[in-house]
Amino acid sequence: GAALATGALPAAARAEGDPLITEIQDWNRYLGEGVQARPYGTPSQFESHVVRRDVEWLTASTESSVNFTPLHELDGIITPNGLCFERHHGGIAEINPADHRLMINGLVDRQMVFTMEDLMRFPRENRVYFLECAANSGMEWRGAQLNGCQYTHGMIHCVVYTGVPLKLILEEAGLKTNAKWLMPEGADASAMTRSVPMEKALDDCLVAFKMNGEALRPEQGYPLRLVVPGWEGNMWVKWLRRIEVGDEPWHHREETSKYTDLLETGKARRFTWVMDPKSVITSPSPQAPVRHGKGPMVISGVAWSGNGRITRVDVSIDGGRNWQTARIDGPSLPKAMHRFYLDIDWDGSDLLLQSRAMDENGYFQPTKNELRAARGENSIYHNNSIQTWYVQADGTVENVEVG
Amino acid sequence: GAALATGALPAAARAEGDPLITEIQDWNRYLGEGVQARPYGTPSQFESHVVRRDVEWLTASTESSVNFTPLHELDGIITPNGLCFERHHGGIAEINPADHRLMINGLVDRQMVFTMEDLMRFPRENRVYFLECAANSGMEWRGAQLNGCQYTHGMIHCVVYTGVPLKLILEEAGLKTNAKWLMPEGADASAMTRSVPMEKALDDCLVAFKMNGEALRPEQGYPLRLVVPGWEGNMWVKWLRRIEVGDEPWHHREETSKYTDLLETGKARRFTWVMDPKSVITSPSPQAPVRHGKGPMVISGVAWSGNGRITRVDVSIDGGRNWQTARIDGPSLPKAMHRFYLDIDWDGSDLLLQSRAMDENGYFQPTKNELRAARGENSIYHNNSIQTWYVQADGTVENVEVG
Amino acid sequence: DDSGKFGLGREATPAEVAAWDIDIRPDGQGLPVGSGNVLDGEELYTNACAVCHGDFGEGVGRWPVLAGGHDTLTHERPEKTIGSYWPYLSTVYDYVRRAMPYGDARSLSDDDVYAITAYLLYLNDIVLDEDFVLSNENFLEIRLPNERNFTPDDRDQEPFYAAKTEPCMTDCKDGPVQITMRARILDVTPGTVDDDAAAGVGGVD
Amino acid sequence: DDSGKFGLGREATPAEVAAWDIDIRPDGQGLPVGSGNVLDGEELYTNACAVCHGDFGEGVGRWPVLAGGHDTLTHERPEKTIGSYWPYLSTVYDYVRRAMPYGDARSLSDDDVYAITAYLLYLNDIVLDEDFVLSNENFLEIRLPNERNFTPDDRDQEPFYAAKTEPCMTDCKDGPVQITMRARILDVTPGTVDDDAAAGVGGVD
Ligand code: HEC
Ligand code: HEC
Ligand SMILES: [Ca+2]
Ligand SMILES: [Ca+2]
Ligand SMILES: [Ca+2]
Ligand SMILES: [Ca+2]
Ligand SMILES: [Ca+2]
Ligand SMILES: [Ca+2]
Ligand SMILES: [Co+2]
Ligand SMILES: [Co+2]
Repeated sequence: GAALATGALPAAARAEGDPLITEIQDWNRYLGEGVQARPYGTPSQFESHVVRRDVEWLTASTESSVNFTPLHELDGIITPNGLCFERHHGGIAEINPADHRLMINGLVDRQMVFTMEDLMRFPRENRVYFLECAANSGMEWRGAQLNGCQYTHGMIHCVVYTGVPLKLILEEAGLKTNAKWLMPEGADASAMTRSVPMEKALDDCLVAFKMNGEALRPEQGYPLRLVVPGWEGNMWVKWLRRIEVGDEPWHHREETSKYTDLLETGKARRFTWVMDPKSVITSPSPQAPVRHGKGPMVISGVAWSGNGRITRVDVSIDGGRNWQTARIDGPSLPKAMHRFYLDIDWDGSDLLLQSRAMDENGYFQPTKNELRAARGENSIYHNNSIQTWYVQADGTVENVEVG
Repeated sequence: GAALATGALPAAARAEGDPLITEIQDWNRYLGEGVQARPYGTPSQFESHVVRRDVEWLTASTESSVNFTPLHELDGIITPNGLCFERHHGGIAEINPADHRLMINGLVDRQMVFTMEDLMRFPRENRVYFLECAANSGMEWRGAQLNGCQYTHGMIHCVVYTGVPLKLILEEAGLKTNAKWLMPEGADASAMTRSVPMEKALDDCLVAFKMNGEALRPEQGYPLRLVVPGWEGNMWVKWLRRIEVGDEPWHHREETSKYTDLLETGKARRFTWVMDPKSVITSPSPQAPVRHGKGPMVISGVAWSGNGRITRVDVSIDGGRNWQTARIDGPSLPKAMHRFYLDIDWDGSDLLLQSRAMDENGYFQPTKNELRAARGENSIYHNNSIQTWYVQADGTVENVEVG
Repeated sequence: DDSGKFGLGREATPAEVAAWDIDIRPDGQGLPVGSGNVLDGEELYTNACAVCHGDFGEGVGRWPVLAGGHDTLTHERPEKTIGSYWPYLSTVYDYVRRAMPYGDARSLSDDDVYAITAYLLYLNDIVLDEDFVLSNENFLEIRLPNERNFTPDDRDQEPFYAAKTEPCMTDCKDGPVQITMRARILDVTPGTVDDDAAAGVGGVD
Repeated sequence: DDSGKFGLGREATPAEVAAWDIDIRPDGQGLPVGSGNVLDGEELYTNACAVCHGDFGEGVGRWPVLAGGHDTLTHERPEKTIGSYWPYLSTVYDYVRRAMPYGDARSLSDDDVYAITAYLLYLNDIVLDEDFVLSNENFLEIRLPNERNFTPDDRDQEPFYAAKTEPCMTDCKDGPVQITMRARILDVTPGTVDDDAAAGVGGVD
């Protein structure tokens, strides 16, 4: 939130009271702006610090770069569209929906072209899904590096998608019997491609045109994006213009040079699609320090898993020695973000905060060292280990690792 | 959506193909804007028609007026914050959260003042609720008047709220045994007040500070609003600064002069709080005509009830003679919007589209004439009768009434 | 009873409660000590209110009407004013004090509000004496004519709700359905008609 | 098989499919007829690529490195290049054709891409002959050295996932937990450090 006053009154004023109460304020007296001053509304001027932020040193150019969702400023499970992190490989394609086409080619009975209007005539679904970049927390493999969950965990968002089940579109073209893989392709300057196994495509993928009720944002692939629930964000091809059907995967750049997970042995895993269970405490966190003293403290965070629902989140305040099961609040939907809370009475001493998510597959988050023991430090992707925040008595919070 | 091309090719081009495909487009070749060009993102330039709109003749000044959610452009159950309809009585109060206070006074053990920071230390909840103005569809009592569901039904939105259960705040002040009513009050220039019975306050009311994950918007009461699930929107006091606890209702202007329902007899109902089951087809609708010819057509709309969940929505294409049960898609949550679809194969003939919602209380929407028979035409509020859209062969859609 | 469960917030000072506790109830709770008469009210009203609400409370343009409308509640266009519709005088005092004059709320003294309220009673033919003085002492003696016409919410008794039957699904009407009214005839949709031409055909209140 | 269930969309023309069907697979599917040699590739590369990727594929500043890095995959800072890491040559052709040069994608002819690909093989010491000509005919003969080092996803075999036991809740560590590393020591958080000073400490790829 914006800077918050403590409400403690200077002694002299105490008898009379807080002038913000005893004196009539302008907003209580004079008219504010009327309706239609803001046909499409934006946040309060006092929330101007709540923005996506990048880390300039990460990339050579902003057109192939990333910025991060300000998780520490958000609550609940829905990410507002304006704050969904961006990851582009050739900048934001600005496409008039009237000029957009979706082609289905390859191992189909009929190679086809659909306009946006054609797609709006198929039956639709609405689903809440998280989208996490496989490189989220990638900068933390070698140790605590960035002070803020926006930077360590902010390559994630969670919105409601409206779209057509990919299955229906594929069936409209007619799949050949040897159709086993798909290659979605973007219309942007990187012409992004990935290989998707047919089983996933026919299971729960959507060809989406809306997020959180309104049209997709340009940064998120307007007018059309592939939704690949629970799987790494790079596969959710934006500005989707073509889907080729084939019998083998393509092994394209984003599934060889990138998005393969190098192990300590020098071998690398490929096609590591699922995003495993993960969580992070969003408040307190380095960008959301504790501004109040001891007493009631809301510990809050988000958890998610590509395997389905989150069944439990445990929170530790002593660096993982003892755990308490947190309260999951709000809708609990498969492959969606979950919001958890632990309400504590803070005694003012140092805390080592951790959260540990479990999913309906029975998987739970490993510690950082467990993950390193299994994979080394060069994997870049799929770092879903337990994060530690060090809360000091003065309320400052730091990204640390513990033994 | 924005104007959509049909994708039909002129005969000459057919052999070669659509130049939008056969020629390399700029967005496929040159870099677009990079990350951080839009720290807080906004919709595509091609969606600039998707805005709240007002009806100027309704009110004498924009500061005490209303505008309407563009329902016909939205899908799913969540309204984006920038498109939530506005209703102000003294314009938009712009309040720095550091300057905001919540006072609890009256029949409590301790009259208290809370800062925003104090409130952020209480346990929180996240809930999806619709908010409908009791005057929604009020212009239609005497007959079909406005051509567009934005105008006839757009005084509604549905978002996820994050807030503190009002019960916890009241308990913190300590309720006296004769505490039976509450009076929430706004900090804006109208100092809005309503009377709320204690039973509701202790049941499911929230003191909310976030909507759809981010801070409330100024138009929606930033930094604090009362959430009164399923009850008329006017009670959801924005810019909430005080709650007085009493033993009797206040009968203030917004529950006497306004928000009382005048019947044909000259008597008027008061304290008609619950918003009864209601629905509207958002597409096709007058602002969303059918641009394609016969064949597959997605009929879609929203339904909601202050009594709880929507259990069923029936759709008629022949003006209410025959009905088919529509598919409810997306989360079905109590006192939240529900999205429904009926996918038909349009034969190109005229349609008289209607939708009829049922809730878990067993209530369903009356026809316009049933409602008039019970109440007359002067009630202004609580018009939840069945809406008819007349779809003609050319795809135009009109607001009509049927016999 | 020293502090709540969480110990959050602080006690309000008496001056703070006094500053914000401005609401009035029908039983007189909240009425400040003070008074004002019709003639002072007329002057205040003429200066601060008449520009919008009209010299006689008749409303200028689309601004609210405050007086008149007696016996119109069963008419096709009922006029709901303080005199014709409002159940309690306390609401007038409370509302004017908290929200009027529009654009300069909280600018009137308590006595000013008594005087204006007295004048609004006079404009509504509820007091007929120009010398009438309204005060916290005689306030509860004034009853508005429409008070008894407000009833509790009994929507659950309306036939379509009371029935709780399954609605008809098939052949619910005899023969094809006829259109009885079209919005296009009286089209007041923004963008299709001049706003002023449309004024007055309906309203949200 | 005349049309799908909904009858939506239309058949793509051959020209349309040809225009967009530009992808290449490791088995050669999609490779256009054509060829190019190392020397032509060098010229094209020097003009269109070297400004970012360096004369020898070593990468300028933070732009990607394309060559070198042999045997670094087990090092603390592995250098993942076409030669050291990529499994298939088809990926080079496909990616350069669809996305490079960055900022002017789709500007190269098929033969240009063959020539540049040949030159990238040369920069990576995979072909040593300056006169080497790469074409759709010999393309599949070239295998990249790291091809065999890619394995399927077997995360489910990792101990913490394979176990599927309930995690420890109480006294999970002996004695108070010690901090072993602090982000503040190497603080590269935006706003706390100069971006250039931080460059290279980590990355999203
Ligand atoms: C600039 C225009 C303007 C002026 C001046 C003004 N009012 Fe109003 N008045 C309004 C508007 C607009 C409303 C309705 C506000 C809303 O939406 O809640 C209103 C509402 C009222 C109402 C309630 C009407 C009803 O039917 O519910 C009363 C009573 C009232 N005004 C009295 C006064 C008095 C007394 C004054 C002077 C002290 C005054 N007004 C000055 C514009 C004005
Ligand atoms: C203006 C800078 C620039 C120029 C010029 C340029 N590139 Fe690139 N190149 C990039 C960037 C940036 C990326 C990474 C893009 C991304 O995020 O996907 C890249 C990626 C690549 C890759 C993949 C690297 C990897 O490790 O995955 C190859 C291969 C490549 N370029 C080849 C070329 C060739 C060949 C040319 C000339 C025809 C060229 N590039 C011109 C900036 C450039
Ligand atoms: Ca009071
Ligand atoms: Ca008028
Ligand atoms: Ca207008
Ligand atoms: Ca192909
Ligand atoms: Ca470099
Ligand atoms: Ca910077
Ligand atoms: Co992966
Ligand atoms: Co009501």
